[in-house]
Amino acid sequence: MGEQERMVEAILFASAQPVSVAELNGRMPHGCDAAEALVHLRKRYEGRGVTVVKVGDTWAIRTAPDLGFLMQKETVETRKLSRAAIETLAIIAYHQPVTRAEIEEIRGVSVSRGTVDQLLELEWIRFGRRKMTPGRPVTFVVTPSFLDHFGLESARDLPGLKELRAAGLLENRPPPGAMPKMGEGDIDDDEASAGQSELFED
Amino acid sequence: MGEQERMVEAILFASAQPVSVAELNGRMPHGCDAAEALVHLRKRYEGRGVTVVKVGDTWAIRTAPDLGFLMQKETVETRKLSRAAIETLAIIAYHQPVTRAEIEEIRGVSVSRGTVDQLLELEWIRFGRRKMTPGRPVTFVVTPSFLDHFGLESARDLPGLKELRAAGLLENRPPPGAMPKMGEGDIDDDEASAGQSELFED
Amino acid sequence: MTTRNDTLFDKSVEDRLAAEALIVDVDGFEGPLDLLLTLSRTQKVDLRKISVLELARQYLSFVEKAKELRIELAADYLVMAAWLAFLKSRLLLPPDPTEEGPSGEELAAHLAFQLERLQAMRDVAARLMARDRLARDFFPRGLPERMERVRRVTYSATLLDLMQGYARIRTRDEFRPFVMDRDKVFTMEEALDRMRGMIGFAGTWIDIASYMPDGWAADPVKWRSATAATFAASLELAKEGKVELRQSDTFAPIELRRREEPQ
Repeated sequence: MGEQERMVEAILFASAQPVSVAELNGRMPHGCDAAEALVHLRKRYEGRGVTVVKVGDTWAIRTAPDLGFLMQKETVETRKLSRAAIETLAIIAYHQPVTRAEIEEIRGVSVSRGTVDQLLELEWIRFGRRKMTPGRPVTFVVTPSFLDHFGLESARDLPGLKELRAAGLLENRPPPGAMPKMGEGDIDDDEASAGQSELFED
Repeated sequence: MGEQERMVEAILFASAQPVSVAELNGRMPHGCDAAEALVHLRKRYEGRGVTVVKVGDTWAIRTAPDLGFLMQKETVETRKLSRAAIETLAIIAYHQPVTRAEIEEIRGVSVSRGTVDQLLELEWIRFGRRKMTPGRPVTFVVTPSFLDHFGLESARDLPGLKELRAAGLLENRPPPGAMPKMGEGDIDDDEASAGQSELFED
Repeated sequence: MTTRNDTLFDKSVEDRLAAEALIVDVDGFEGPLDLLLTLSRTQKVDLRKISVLELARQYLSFVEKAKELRIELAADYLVMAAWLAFLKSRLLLPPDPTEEGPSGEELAAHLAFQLERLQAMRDVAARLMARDRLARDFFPRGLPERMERVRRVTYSATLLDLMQGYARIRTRDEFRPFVMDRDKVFTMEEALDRMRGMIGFAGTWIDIASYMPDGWAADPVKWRSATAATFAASLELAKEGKVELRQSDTFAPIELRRREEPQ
């Protein structure tokens, strides 16, 4: 390997910026021909892990394009689905095919575009047929991959409200009767528990 | 040129820091053998403008030292080290793992906090294991950064190490009887040399 | 020994200057060992063959001269001087077999070892610093490529999450916002309103219990609240100067009468 090629190689390697031929010549001893050395160097790096590339009027050493994957590190992060997304998904699963307006009516709040997009992206919901109502709104339905993920044969297998309650899934809300009351200390025990059990009845 | 050699080449070129074989293997596709590719790559870069160097357990590409004159622009002005810092560094490198008391015994003066701090800040030394002597004093050892900075493959390649050892100058010779205490010389000989050989061996 | 003495007394001008420079330059020496090493170099011999006796003599004369020049010497210089004086005596006197401890030769050998080791460390330190160094003689990659972190996020939700979410929505109507239950509370304002309309007729003493709202006496909770409110309202009216209050005895009924407007 020629001495001039070595020099160009070292400069291109160590420089923080791509280097022009003029600068190469300026840094190399008098009488050197950086342009020629570059031609040789470029050829030497052909097909290698790194290549000598021209960037505008300047030169640099870069990773070979096909090895870009080595410079990436994939990290997988698992996040819990947001409450809004879960509720939206649940409504679609229980009420499909359902329009956005219907989802909003059931949830009592508007459904953000991001939430629907996220569920679409996860491929847990898809667009269903348009409703035959004025404006012909689009509907949403759950997908086979939704059923797959949640281990369901069909959306009809989702437990109903009564079953949810029987399974104790509704117990963790604060019953209204448990609110602190003025003069609570005076209420005798029987009365309090009577009021409570009433609330827990179907 | 083998595909694995290309990959190692690309990764080493892309990093300013030395890269371990484990990391190379981790970044390359499953089943690759970075260690073998490194052997070939190192040979390929012999006599070139940049070379493949071993730094402790890691590998890096560095410009050839004889081309340093081309790099005025890249040269980083390092703070001049004091005589005390230089001597302390040398003592740590040649006697590691070494306690502060041992350094003081060798230099005949107390080691100022600033000197050790400066070397720690440069990341040329770090704390090693505590010595199994009374008080369990901390020890100092040199770091991979130290090796990288001084172009050493390992601490075994320190200049003059063999001669010093042959001359018995790296021994921890306890002072006979009542020497004035310039630091404490009461280190267990076996322990000290055992610790040392451990660091200097493969 | 004699030859060394001779060299010491036949010192050239240059050596003499150097010796004086040593004295003035105490601060420049990093401790007694450093000074000893410098002195031993002036003997221009291999450190392993150094005459410790001669070295001790030079050191002691240095300390003496420093004293004459009233140069402040650090304590460790003086400790070293004392120790060297002791060493010198041991080296000069024939060994006393009854005396314990290391011989003068052993002590001298160790000092020579210390000096040689310090010199060796200085030599290798210089060699180390003279090596090709990173970012000065050889260089790392100037344009390192960052490892790109590609983050892939997967979302997880369980059937339980889904069902709980649905249950939450469907049972929302059963919830009601938190409000104070006030139906069993009779406020002082209510009592005041009620009483203001009635005191105009209270020309004679009347038990304030008769001002209690209708229908509040049956429920003990309501009764307690209404009593408290009525009593507080009575006090308020008394404060305003609208009524007078009296109580004949502890726990006796509290009576109220309209106060005549001051003439």
